[in-house]
Amino acid sequence: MKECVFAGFGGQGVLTVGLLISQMATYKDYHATWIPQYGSAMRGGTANCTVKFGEGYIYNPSQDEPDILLAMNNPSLVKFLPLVKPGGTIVVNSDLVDSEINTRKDINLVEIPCLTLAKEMDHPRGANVIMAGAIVKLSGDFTEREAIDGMNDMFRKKGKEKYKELNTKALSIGYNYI
Amino acid sequence: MKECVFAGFGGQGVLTVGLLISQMATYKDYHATWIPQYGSAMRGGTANCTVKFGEGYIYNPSQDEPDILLAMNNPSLVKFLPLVKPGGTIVVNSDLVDSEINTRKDINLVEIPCLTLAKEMDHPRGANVIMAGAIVKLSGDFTEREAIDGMNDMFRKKGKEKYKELNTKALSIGYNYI
Amino acid sequence: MSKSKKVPYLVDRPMSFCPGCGHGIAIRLVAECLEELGQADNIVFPIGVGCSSLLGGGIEADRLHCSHGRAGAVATAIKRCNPNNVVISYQGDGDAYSIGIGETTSAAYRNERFTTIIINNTNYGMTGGQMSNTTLPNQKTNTSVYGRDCSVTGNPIRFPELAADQFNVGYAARGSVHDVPNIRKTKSYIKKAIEMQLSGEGYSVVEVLSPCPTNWKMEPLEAMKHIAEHVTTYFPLGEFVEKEEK
Amino acid sequence: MSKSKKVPYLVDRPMSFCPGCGHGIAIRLVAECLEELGQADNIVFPIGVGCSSLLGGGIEADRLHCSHGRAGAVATAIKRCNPNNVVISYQGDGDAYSIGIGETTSAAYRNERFTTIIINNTNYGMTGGQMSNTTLPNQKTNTSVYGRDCSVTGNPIRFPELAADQFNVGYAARGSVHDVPNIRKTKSYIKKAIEMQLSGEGYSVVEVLSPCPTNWKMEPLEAMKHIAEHVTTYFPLGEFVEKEEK
Amino acid sequence: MPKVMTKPERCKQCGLCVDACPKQAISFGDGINAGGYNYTVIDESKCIACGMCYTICPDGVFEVLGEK
Amino acid sequence: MPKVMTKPERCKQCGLCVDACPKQAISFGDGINAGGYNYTVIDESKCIACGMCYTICPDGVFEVLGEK
Amino acid sequence: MADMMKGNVAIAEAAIRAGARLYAGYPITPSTEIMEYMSWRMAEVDGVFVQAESEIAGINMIIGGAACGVRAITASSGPGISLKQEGMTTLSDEELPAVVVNMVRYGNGIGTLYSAQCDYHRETRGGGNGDYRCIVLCPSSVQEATELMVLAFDLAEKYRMVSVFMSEGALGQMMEPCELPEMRELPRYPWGFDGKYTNKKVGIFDRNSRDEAVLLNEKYNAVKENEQRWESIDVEDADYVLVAYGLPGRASIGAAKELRAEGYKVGMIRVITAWPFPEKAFQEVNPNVKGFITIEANATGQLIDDVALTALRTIDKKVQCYCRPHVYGIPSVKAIKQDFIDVVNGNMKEVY
Amino acid sequence: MADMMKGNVAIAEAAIRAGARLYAGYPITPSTEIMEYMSWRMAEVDGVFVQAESEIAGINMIIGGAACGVRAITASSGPGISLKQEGMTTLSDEELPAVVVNMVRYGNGIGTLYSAQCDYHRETRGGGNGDYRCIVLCPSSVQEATELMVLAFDLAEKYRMVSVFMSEGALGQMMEPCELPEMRELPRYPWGFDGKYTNKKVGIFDRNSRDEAVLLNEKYNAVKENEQRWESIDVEDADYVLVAYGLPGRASIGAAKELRAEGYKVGMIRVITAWPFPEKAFQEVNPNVKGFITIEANATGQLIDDVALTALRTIDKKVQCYCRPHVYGIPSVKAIKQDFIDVVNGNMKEVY
Ligand SMILES: Cc1ncc(C[n+]2csc(CCOP(=O)(O)OP(=O)(O)O)c2C)c(N)n1
Ligand SMILES: Cc1ncc(C[n+]2csc(CCOP(=O)(O)OP(=O)(O)O)c2C)c(N)n1
Ligand code: SF4
Ligand code: SF4
Ligand code: SF4
Ligand code: SF4
Ligand code: SF4
Ligand code: SF4
Ligand SMILES: [Mg+2]
Ligand SMILES: [Mg+2]
Repeated sequence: MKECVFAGFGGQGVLTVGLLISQMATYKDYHATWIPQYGSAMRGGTANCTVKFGEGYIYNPSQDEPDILLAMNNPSLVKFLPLVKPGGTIVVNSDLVDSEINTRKDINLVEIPCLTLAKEMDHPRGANVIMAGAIVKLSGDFTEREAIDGMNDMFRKKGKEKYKELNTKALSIGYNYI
Repeated sequence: MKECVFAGFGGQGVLTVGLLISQMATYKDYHATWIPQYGSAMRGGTANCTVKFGEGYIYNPSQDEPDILLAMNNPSLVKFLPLVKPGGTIVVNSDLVDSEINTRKDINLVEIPCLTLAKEMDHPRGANVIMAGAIVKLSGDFTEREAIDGMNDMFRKKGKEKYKELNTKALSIGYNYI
Repeated sequence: MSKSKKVPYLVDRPMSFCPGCGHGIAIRLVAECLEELGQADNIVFPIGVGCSSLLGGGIEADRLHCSHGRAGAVATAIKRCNPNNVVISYQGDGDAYSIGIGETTSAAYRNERFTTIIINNTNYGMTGGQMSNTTLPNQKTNTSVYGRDCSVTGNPIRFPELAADQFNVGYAARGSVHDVPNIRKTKSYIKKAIEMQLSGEGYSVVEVLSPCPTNWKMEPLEAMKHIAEHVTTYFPLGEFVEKEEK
Repeated sequence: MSKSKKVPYLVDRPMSFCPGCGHGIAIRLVAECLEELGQADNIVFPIGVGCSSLLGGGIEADRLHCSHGRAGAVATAIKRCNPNNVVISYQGDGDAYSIGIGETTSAAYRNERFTTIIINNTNYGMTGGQMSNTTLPNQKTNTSVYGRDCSVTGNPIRFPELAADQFNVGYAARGSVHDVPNIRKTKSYIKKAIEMQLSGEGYSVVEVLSPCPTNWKMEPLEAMKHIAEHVTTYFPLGEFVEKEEK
Repeated sequence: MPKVMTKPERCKQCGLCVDACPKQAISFGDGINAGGYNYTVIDESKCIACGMCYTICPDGVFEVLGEK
Repeated sequence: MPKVMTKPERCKQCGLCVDACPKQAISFGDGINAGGYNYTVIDESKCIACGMCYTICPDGVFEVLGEK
Repeated sequence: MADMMKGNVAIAEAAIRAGARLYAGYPITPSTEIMEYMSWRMAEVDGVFVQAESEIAGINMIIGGAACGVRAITASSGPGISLKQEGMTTLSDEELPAVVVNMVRYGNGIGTLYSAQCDYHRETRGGGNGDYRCIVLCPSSVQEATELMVLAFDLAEKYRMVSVFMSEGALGQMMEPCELPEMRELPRYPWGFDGKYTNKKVGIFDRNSRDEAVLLNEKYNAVKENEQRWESIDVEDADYVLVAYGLPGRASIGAAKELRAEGYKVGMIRVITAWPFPEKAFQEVNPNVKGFITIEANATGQLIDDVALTALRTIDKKVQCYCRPHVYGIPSVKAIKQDFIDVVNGNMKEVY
Repeated sequence: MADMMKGNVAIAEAAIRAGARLYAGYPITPSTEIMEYMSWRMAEVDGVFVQAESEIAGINMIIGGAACGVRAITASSGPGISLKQEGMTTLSDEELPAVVVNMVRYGNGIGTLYSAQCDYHRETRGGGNGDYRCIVLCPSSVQEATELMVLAFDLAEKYRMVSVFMSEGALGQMMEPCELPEMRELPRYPWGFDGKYTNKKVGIFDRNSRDEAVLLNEKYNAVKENEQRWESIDVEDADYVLVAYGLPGRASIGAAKELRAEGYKVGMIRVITAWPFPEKAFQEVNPNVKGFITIEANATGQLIDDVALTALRTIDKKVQCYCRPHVYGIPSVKAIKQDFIDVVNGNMKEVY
């Protein structure tokens, strides 16, 4: 079972990244849970969610000890850094996050300039999908194909197919950035 | 311990008779409880209360098995007749109550034309006090003096002294009617 | 010779109100209107808590004893679920204007398509005569023993006026049952209110000034006179709004 | 050169409202008025549930987080127990006009001597943007996804008008914070309301039209423009009653 | 044929009908009903079947047998 | 002496002051505060200490140092 | 010689003498006389009386007054108390002391006017959201009612909790001789609002729930340790112990005494604080007791759970617990004796 | 392959498919999405949606709809459910079926938004006046939530009772793969109002309380007998049995399995019907069990009472009952295992 935490400012699409990963897992017939932090804390502008997936039943869907942390901004890194499992992976949005904040030696820090990458590919709202691609790769649980199919399946069901190509590309960029 | 039930139409002053007897008992340092039937049944026009008094503590203040029943109208006699303790006493307002209703042989039925008596003494609202006098005598627990003092003490405290003489007379009439 | 008059079967049974209580007249008027409009077998009554509760055994029709003050909400749902039934909430002034002021105004606000009849006897009758939001200035009740002091308790509320002025309701009126002409006029108001409901145009409310001889500590006739002489001076009779039917 | 302007200490700390939210302006106006009237250390705030709740850490003064909608009742008791304190209930439109409609109208009805400030942002902001009793016709919210249908949900309620017309209140007005002139005018209303309370003459209420950029899904400036162009057409600005001081 | 029929068991002796009858045709008789009330009786000779008693009675005592 | 003092840590980048300033004296700088917002900066040379920014700002960012 | 006094009047006057200076409420039978009395009496002591538009407004006025440091009280019954649940949990959460009188009437929903004990579970566990507890005081006579009213205010103040004064409707309606408590002249609670933010601990919004949970449990444990009240007779050697409260409790004492006199080894615990439940009373019970029997005036039996749970904590072995719910009213001494006989004869099945 | 679905959305859609045709309520986090979903979805199935002015109006609208024979549902949380207590006892009294969803959030009073289990006592015993009970269903996954929603309507209908759907706030917010139940096309309940007084048993006012009390107990006994639901593992030979419900129950199963794997003789009962409490689950427990341990997300421990009472009825000897309230949130599998170790090591005192 893998546990991932996705955290950032409200507008950075972290809840969607989480949902994407969970949907990919479901698409692969894994068990999966997605759970957001909710409530008036939203107003502070930060958002995060926890996704767990794997072959076995997920007994505790809530945040516990993440294997993977996505930190899209500094406050998120500060907040979740202590929770990450020893040996775990932290993916940071290096366009915004100051990696100096990281004080842990027992984790694997991956820096991805997702805003830059998104700008480059002319899909500025795709930064989160790029990160999803990276995480898919880092998790080792999905092939690129599986990830893309899972994602497109989800967007299609939500009636959001129009960005299909752009999103596919963004995911690949993230996947292959690793 | 004695248990008395006082019952009649709303306007017949039965709650006051009950209170009178209980206050006389208190005046004599007896334990005493007074408990009315309350609630929207009032609208039917009937009222009743239960008074218990005696030297010992009263464990159950509520209606149980009355030693004495005052029935100021027919419905009251019908309702409470079956409850009266074998050997108990029923005092009826014979101006209104049809004694034929009584089917019990094991009780002592006392008929008092209290409305007539009250009219005769020119104190039409004193019918209930007359009945109180009769019940005092029948109970055997108070002397005429004790009863009068207890009653007057109560009316005085309630600021209703103006009928003192009439009420004293009414009580005596009832007391001596027995 | 005038027309024959028979108590409609909806309410043709003994009522347990006090002698001379106006509730008995008011509910009969409602029944007469329903009968005349052919709706006597198409009626649901959400009934308030108060002496209205005594109607439990008084009317033979679909009826629900609502929690105190909540008939406005209950009626909302009944009418929305059963739009083809005539729905009439029958409530007292305490029920509708004190504890139920939220539900009563909200139903009027939403312009729910049912009818509310409010028996205004200027006090909480059922509980033995306490001040209500329609108690007259200086009126003595068990919670205004020296007479109602409006400077701290407010002036009597005039709900039909409020509904007519502030909300988009269909019909609002105030009648009285203190004498035969007023009883007849009140009946015409109730009828219009039900007709408004039948037309589907909107919320309708009729407040009925009604005597509570028991708690007013008056003889029934005296109570009727009291309405004519005093109660109506605070609570003007008449119609306050009548929407055009489309 | 104009007068110096400094945020009153009562509210001189970070607020946790969303960017461009009108709550921050409104509460500052209240604090300014209190300061100018010499009442900044003589104030108790019963605060409603809603984005008003975010004031918990925002103001340094006696303040009580009331249950949703009940600030009108809480304020009644506070003012009666502490008649020499200025008591201001600070509530949202949902709090004051939906769940709290009973308490709000009852306080106005009794003419309680406190002041109510109601932030009307035409929706339930705190819970993420549902329809409220002030949602504009056709406005889309999370519970009116196709736009508000007034034929079944009612027309936006106008409470200051209702209080002014139906009850014997001291002062009722509606302001807006959508631009500087209106902010200044709104401040003058709030000041008059507090003065009314100080005079002991009666209940005072100021409704403040306020943007909720987050749930309106608008940029802050756009939200301000929306108030000017649309919200004020349903909610006229101005004073509706101002009792003569004795 | 009587002009007015009554259900005396319902009468609560409030007196409203006695007052309302334009012909003074209603009075309290000697009878007492189960509720303990002196119920009303009608003097048919005076009655004009106007229906006032029906209209004012809160307890549904009257039925007026006028035109259908 | 500056005419306006600011508390940049409170700014939420709503832009209301930028719009309200009659002299276009306010703009967003490059700095980012702890909340993640680009906060406002004032061009003192343009500012006339009119106080509009103080009045419109929902977050108490401004203090205008006009006449006392 | 004390005068006959109506329960509700004695309760109201005792509250005044205990220092109550705010009454806000809405009438409901059989509690209304308390409000009616307060409507004129409060002014005489310079207190505040508000006839609220509803029970909800009433309890929220109590919140407002209590936050100002005023001793505040409201009374109701049946559905009226149900409407106060949100306010009662809010009082508890804000640690505002207050007294809520429930003159219990029988029935679910709109209910009836009969005197009963059907709200035991709710009052002892809280019908509002969350984990709060209220002190629950149950008088069995008019005299005791006046004394418990003073205690209700004192405990509410000491622990900054709500005291629920839970009595059967009949106690409010009945009259008994009664000596009223002394009139106290008390200042307001020192920590109330004064408009100057002198006291920073009332009405604060942001709090740490985990820390508070610890404090909450500590407070409740202190109340459990210190504030149990009961009356018991003959429990040390009893084969069976009757357990009851209020007027049925009073009748049960009578029954227990008569049964003793008839040779049965019967004891009786009359619960005075339904919360904290008088565990200490059970510690005195014969360790070889054969059974506990609750006498209740409700439909389903409610006290029985606390009795079974408390027996579990205090008696080393499993003890049978029986329950005889009498629905409403006050069971007669005779009826209670019969309940006991039914148990002894095996005609009543144990609940636990 | 099922899609990820948000708990509240799944709950709302399941209710529609189970036949719900009236929703009336007032928003409150973390239940609001149910209402938002219903606001547009109800119209699609020709049902009625009313945004009520308050929770009180909401529950009273449910009463009105249910009286018309319509399957009715409302949802709320925290103080919002407190406000519904009068309505819920009224529904119970009138024997009107309805479903009330409580997406439980932590705290007394206004409370917090944290997911919790602090309303257990209230939901299982009723926070309104009187002796009523509601069926209380507690899901532990989004999938189970949809299934229990159908059951909630079916049981409400079968017994003419209120079904309380009690879930932690987190379950409403989380997403999981979920297969929705089939859409059912059900007629209205046959006994509702039709304006013709066809059915004389709805809404009658005057009733005999003593007779009703007997019927009430009979009905509740039937529910207790027939409707217990639970999931349990490894209880037959367990030295210790964990007891929990909802999401903490789900986590406790994980903990029990891991402990078993580590060699501890641990069993687990996950309560699905908090009322009727699954006594039958306890009948299967090892008669020599050493202790029960409840895992709860509240401040004071609430489930523990029912566990102790049920152990008393089902296990022949006194068994220790332990309780570890985790205040709010979902305790992690690790934390629960630690709770168990604390018990075994004597570091946790028993409650009973
Ligand atoms: C929730 C609740 N609160 C209080 C009561 C008690 N109560 C019953 S009727 C009533 C007042 C009724 O007054 P009104 O509505 O004016 O009706 P009336 O009896 O005067 O016709 C009250 C307060 C109740 N039954 N339920
Ligand atoms: C009894 C209760 N019901 C519902 C809620 C949930 N709730 C919190 S704030 C709110 C609406 C607030 O809207 P409004 O009063 O307009 O304030 P705003 O946030 O828009 O400023 C609701 C429904 C609650 N906290 N308590
Ligand atoms: S108390 Fe008043 S309103 Fe109620 S039945 Fe009697 S007279 Fe009528
Ligand atoms: S949600 Fe709306 S009202 Fe609430 S803080 Fe944000 S902008 Fe302001
Ligand atoms: S019908 Fe007219 S005349 Fe005849 S008794 Fe009745 S009121 Fe009198
Ligand atoms: S009006 Fe009716 S109840 Fe009253 S006296 Fe006449 S017949 Fe009797
Ligand atoms: S004081 Fe006036 S000119 Fe200066 S920055 Fe502010 S708004 Fe602009
Ligand atoms: S108005 Fe205030 S918060 Fe908004 S941008 Fe300007 S300084 Fe920042
Ligand atoms: Mg009334
Ligand atoms: Mg709002």
